[in-house]
Amino acid sequence: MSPFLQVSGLTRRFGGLVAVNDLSFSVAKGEIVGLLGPNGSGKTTVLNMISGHLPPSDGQIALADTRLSGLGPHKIARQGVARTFQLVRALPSLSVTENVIVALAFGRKRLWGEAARLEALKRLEQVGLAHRAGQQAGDLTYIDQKRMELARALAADPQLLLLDEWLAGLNPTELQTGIELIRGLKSSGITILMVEHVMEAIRALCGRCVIMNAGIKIADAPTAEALSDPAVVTAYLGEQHA
Amino acid sequence: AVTVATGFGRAAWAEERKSIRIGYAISKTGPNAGGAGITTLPNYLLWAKDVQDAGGLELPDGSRLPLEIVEYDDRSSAEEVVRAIERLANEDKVDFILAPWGTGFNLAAAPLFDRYGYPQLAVSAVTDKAPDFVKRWKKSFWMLGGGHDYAKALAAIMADAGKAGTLNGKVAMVSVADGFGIDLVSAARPAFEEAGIEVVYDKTYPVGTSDFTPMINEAKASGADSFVAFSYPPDTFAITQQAQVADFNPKLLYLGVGTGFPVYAKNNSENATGILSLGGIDPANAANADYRKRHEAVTGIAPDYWGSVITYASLQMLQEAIRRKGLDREAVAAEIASGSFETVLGETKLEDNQLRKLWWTGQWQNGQFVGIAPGDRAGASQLVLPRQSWKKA
Amino acid sequence: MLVTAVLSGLVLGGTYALLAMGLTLQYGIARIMNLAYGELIIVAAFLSYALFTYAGISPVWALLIALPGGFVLGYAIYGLLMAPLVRRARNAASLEIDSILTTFGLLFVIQGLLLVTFGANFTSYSYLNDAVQIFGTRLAANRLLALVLAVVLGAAIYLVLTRTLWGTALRAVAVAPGSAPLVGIDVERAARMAFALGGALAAAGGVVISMYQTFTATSGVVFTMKALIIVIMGGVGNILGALSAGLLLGLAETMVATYVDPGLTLATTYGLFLAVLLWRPTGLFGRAVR
Amino acid sequence: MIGMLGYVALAIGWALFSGPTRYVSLATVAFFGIGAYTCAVFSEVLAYPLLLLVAGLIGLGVALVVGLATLRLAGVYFVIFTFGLAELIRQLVTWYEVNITGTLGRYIFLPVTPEGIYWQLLALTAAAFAMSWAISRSRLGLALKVIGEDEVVASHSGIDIARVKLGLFALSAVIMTLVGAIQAPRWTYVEPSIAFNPTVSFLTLIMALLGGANRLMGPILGAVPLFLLFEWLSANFPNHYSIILGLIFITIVFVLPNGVLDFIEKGWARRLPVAKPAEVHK
Amino acid sequence: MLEVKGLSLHYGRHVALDKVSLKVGKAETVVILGANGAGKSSLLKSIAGLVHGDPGARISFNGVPIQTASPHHVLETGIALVPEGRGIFGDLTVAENLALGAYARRARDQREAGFELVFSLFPRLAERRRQFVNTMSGGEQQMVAIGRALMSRPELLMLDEPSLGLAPVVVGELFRSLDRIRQTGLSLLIVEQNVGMSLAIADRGYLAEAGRITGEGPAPELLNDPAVKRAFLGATA
Ligand SMILES: Nc1ncnc2c1ncn2[C@@H]1O[C@H](COP(=O)(O)OP(=O)(O)OP(=O)(O)O)[C@@H](O)[C@H]1O
Ligand SMILES: Nc1ncnc2c1ncn2[C@@H]1O[C@H](COP(=O)(O)OP(=O)(O)OP(=O)(O)O)[C@@H](O)[C@H]1O
Ligand SMILES: [Mg+2]
Ligand SMILES: [Mg+2]
Repeated sequence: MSPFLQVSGLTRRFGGLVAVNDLSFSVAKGEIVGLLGPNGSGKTTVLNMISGHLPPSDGQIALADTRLSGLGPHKIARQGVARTFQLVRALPSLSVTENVIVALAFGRKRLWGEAARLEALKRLEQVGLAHRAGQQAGDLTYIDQKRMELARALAADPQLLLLDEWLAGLNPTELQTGIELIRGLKSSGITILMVEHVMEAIRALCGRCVIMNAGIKIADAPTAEALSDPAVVTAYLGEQHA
Repeated sequence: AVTVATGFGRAAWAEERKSIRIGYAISKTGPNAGGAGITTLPNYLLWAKDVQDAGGLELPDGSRLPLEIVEYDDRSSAEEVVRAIERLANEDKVDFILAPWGTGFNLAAAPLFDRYGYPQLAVSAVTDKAPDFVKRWKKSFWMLGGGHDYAKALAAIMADAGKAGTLNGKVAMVSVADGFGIDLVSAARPAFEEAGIEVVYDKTYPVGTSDFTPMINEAKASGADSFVAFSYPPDTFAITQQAQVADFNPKLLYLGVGTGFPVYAKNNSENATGILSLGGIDPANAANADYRKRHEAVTGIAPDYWGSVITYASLQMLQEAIRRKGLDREAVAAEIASGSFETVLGETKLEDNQLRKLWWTGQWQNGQFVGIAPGDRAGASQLVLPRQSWKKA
Repeated sequence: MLVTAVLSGLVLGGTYALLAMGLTLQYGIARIMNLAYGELIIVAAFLSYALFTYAGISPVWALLIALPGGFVLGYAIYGLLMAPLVRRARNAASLEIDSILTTFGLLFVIQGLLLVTFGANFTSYSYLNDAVQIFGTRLAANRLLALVLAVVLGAAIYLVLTRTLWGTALRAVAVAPGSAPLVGIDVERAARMAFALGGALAAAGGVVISMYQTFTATSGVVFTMKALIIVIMGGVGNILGALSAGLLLGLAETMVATYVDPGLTLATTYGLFLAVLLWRPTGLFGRAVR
Repeated sequence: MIGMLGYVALAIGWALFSGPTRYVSLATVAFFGIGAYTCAVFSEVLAYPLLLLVAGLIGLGVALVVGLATLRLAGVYFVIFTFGLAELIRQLVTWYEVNITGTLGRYIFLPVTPEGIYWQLLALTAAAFAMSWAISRSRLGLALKVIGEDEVVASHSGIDIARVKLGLFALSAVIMTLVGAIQAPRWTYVEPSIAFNPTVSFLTLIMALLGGANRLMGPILGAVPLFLLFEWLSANFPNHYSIILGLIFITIVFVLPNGVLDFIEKGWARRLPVAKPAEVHK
Repeated sequence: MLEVKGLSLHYGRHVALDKVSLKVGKAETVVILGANGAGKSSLLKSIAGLVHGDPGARISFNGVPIQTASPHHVLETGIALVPEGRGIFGDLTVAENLALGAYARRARDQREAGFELVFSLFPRLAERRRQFVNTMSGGEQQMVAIGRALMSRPELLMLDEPSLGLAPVVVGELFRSLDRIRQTGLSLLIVEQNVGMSLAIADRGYLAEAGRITGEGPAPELLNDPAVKRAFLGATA
């Protein structure tokens, strides 16, 4: 498989702190890869650099044959990269539908008007939020906002989807629904890089995991193998999960 | 009340009238309020009271009509001045409009006075372009001279003192970066050069400057024994104080607007003595002295020594012209332009719509700010140089 | 010359800092953008002027009246006008707009009252206008007093904010007002205290500057804007930031006036301010509240 | 009337950028003043229509430079920055006039009648209003709203924040500049303290805020009544103008039960065309 | 010790809590389970006094009515809350955050003892006393939040989804700490999605659904209840 997303030598410093240190990994097209690691190991920072929210201090990111590093977030978005945020970023005073239309209007499809509205409703339905379409986004519960954020990301018609702890805070039943939803995306051909602490979801969804600790990659292997790596167990999983 | 007689035509209306409406827009708030509140507004109030006490404005037929005052606050904004004057003319339909405060505002108002046919007695406006303006706006009158007049008078004083050996012929000069300061300093430069005075320090500072220490220190080190500041009131006060702290004792000290304010004498008491500025009075003029007393009694504050008395005199001229010509604004304007009037300044007559008989330079002497230049004018006091050093309070 | 310029710059900066410190407390901790701040300064200036000219009370004594007076006034303004707005505000943005409009109104009210009471005239008197010799430079005692007061009050407030539990609580309210109740801080009381403290500082500033600066009933806005610039430049809510930004501005103005052109002092102020913001978009001392 | 129209145009121009993006700008008078000054500087050498064009271009140029510089600032830092900017421009103009040209005030003797000014302003206001209407219905309008809510989301949705912000800032600046240029002949005499009077910025801001900067009609609904209120107060209570005005402000804030912002946003939400709940079918 | 009776809460027209009643006994650990939006956070916030429910409810702690008390009064009676999202002071240091935990009058003179307790539970915080909290990782921040709550010397500690977003190793550590805390004699009221781990340290549990309490029982029983299993433990657990 030729790599679809290629990250090489990626580094990010905050003052003296090296949050991500010389990180390299790749994701093939259509793959779901988990990005794991203890709190503060730099996972969100990696997503931030891929999506263009933060410029890398060093290293390269490429999607298919396009170099992403150095581009602004709006350019990267137009290359087909969409994401959700660890702390949901809704547009609270816009309606739920409008939240989704934003991605349609400025994403790769450039839909506007009635066409955009219909497409937005479709996306909302996909995440199970159609019944809230007319509400103000700020009135939704946290979890519904997360759903809406996913609908927004999907509306951008992404090739690569970055999920930052999208499944966190769901109770076990909801978690199952969430897992099914993501699995459905995979079958539609979207490549996914997901950060998650919920092992159950990782095991269910990810074929492969990249595991970081203190900004450095400590494992990159098929999920079962990576999660039984002793280094990963001590740094991340703890004994009872091993 | 004014519209009672609609349908009777103008003549009928004029017969019915119960009062004479006088309107003005003045800066009661905003940055200009300080200046307007000293030079202009109290005089408008004083004059209105004087007229009312006398039973109203006298008309040619000997009858008297009380004043009805329409007052607007221009909030120190040119746009407001313009608007207020339009309203005075169009809506309030006043008989006469008194001038606003400040050079810029008088200019902003001039085209409107002209268009609506009102005479404009601009007092607190110093401009060298007055001769041009009177051509453009025939009913405009400019009563406070131009920067050149003041600068030339000062240059002459300094040149004389230089010849007499009292001064060393060098001057340090600062000016405020506003209409007034720039007008004066750009008139002063050629005037000084012509008079053979060397300008060794010449800087302009922005309006609102509160710390003059750097400028005073530079001036002190410059070797000049004359210091001239074309300043605004807050600056004038600050320079006076800071010069004392810096122990800066130029032989000739000339300061700008505010030197003639009553509060200046109060704050600086003896230390004011010898300081020069624009304006002044003839201490022997009884009419003026009487005016000053009444001003203080009625308005609660003393008048300044420069524009105040002229403002009042301009109102007296208007009053007298109305007495002679009635409410016809054309005729009143013509009368002001050509007539001769007895005012608190004494006999007053305009030349080419301008008041030229002014005190260009004055000096604090014995607790009064007296006119010293032009020295050949009747009532001029004798210049005293060098001024005394600062005394500790 | 250099020593003179530096010293006079610091002294000028002291005035600026003194004027700005109260605002940084009010805006940084109580989260009220107080556009009537300059009016509090002017009220104190008039108070001091009136006491001095009519009752012969020295401004130094007036300071002892003005400090608690400003505190009480701030306390009352917060309690009457601000607290209801804070209580009903749904988010920071709506509080900001409400408080801007209200204090804008307050500005007009105070200004109007001053105009009616004192008229629009330039007011000035002079007190302590004596030279003090330091390193061969003559400095005005009244201005020096402003510097000393700024440094002393600034340091005192800094120490209170950083070294006492109460001060830490005030900072906690500044950084996360929503979380403060969790540890038992009465946010409204803390904010009222900070606002009142800001009022006291404004009053102190007003008394001191009245000794050497001419003021009018309407000149408060000038002080508000200058103070705002210093507060923003130093970093909102940061006392040491306000102190350093004030001193920096004073120094810069004096240096430019001495060595370049006095005509550019204000341009320098604004230029420096803009440059600092472009370099550090949250002010010299960033966001951290110290 | 001219004054009122001027403020309506300024408020519309202001709200065009500051309304949706919530970047509260106090630079209004900087552009207004630039317009007025350009008019004064070139009034003798340029034909009148050309004069307006030049003014607009200068305003545009300054806006682009300023816009680029301020992209990083947010919140109150932006507010005070723009205020500082207006003052800086005023100081620089003053310094230039004093030291380079040696005069401060400038005279404008243009044969423009108040009626002429009135019609021009009316045309400008109408144009500005039409523009803000068109923008509010377009993709650009949505982009601005998103930027106002959350710039991170905006950029991650493919919105080129810098370009949108800059473009709108420039557009709103050009409108303000033209207002200044059109109005200047009314004063005859222009000096920095007249042209760059910060009150203009404050009044524009207050008018737009009270009317609702987010609504199409907001600036008009704010500017007209407030302007009339100012007029009425200064005509009837010249001595207590400030006090009454202040009390009115305070009252307005207190009478609106959920605050001014809520009042504005509610009105705005009501106008929202997209996706009313009833339209949604499962 | 804590007794809630008939507590209802509205946000506008939305009913977040509908006549909720529950009890927490002395030294008891109680878990509330429920779907998202069930009103769990709202319940904890009402108890803490951060929001006030509709009139008619009764909340009492050790017999003191607190349904209308302000947050700092509630804290003084001995209830501390670690909220969703932690609610710590990001721009302050660890030490300052903890010191503020003892701001309550009941805890002021026991500050030193509080520090000792917290540092013995979370030795890592002792090493990081001077670090700004917003530069710490999620797990460390959670420790600060819990530590700060403990500093107020509460008798009842309420935690809202403390394990959210924490790495598995930290979650394990967290529950071990909670277990230790509970052994010091504190009562705990925990809202958790991590049903297995929370029930493992709990004495009792409540089930919440759409603003109501729909079930209650001893923890081991709930852990084995098939309905609970289906609803809250998920098929694969
Ligand atoms: N903008 C920033 N400024 C300074 N430090 C930062 C910034 N963003 C992240 N960091 C630091 O970088 C490190 C990595 O943070 P990151 O958010 O990537 O962690 P993470 O792996 O996503 O952790 P978690 O699982 O808790 O979300 C942390 O120590 C964090 O404090
Ligand atoms: N401030 C608020 N304004 C309006 N509605 C609110 C507010 N806070 C909560 N709600 C609503 O009240 C309901 C209960 O919310 P709450 O946060 O208590 O639920 P929860 O059980 O804690 O859910 P979660 O597991 O998502 O944290 C939700 O429907 C939520 O949308
Ligand atoms: Mg993260
Ligand atoms: Mg919750």
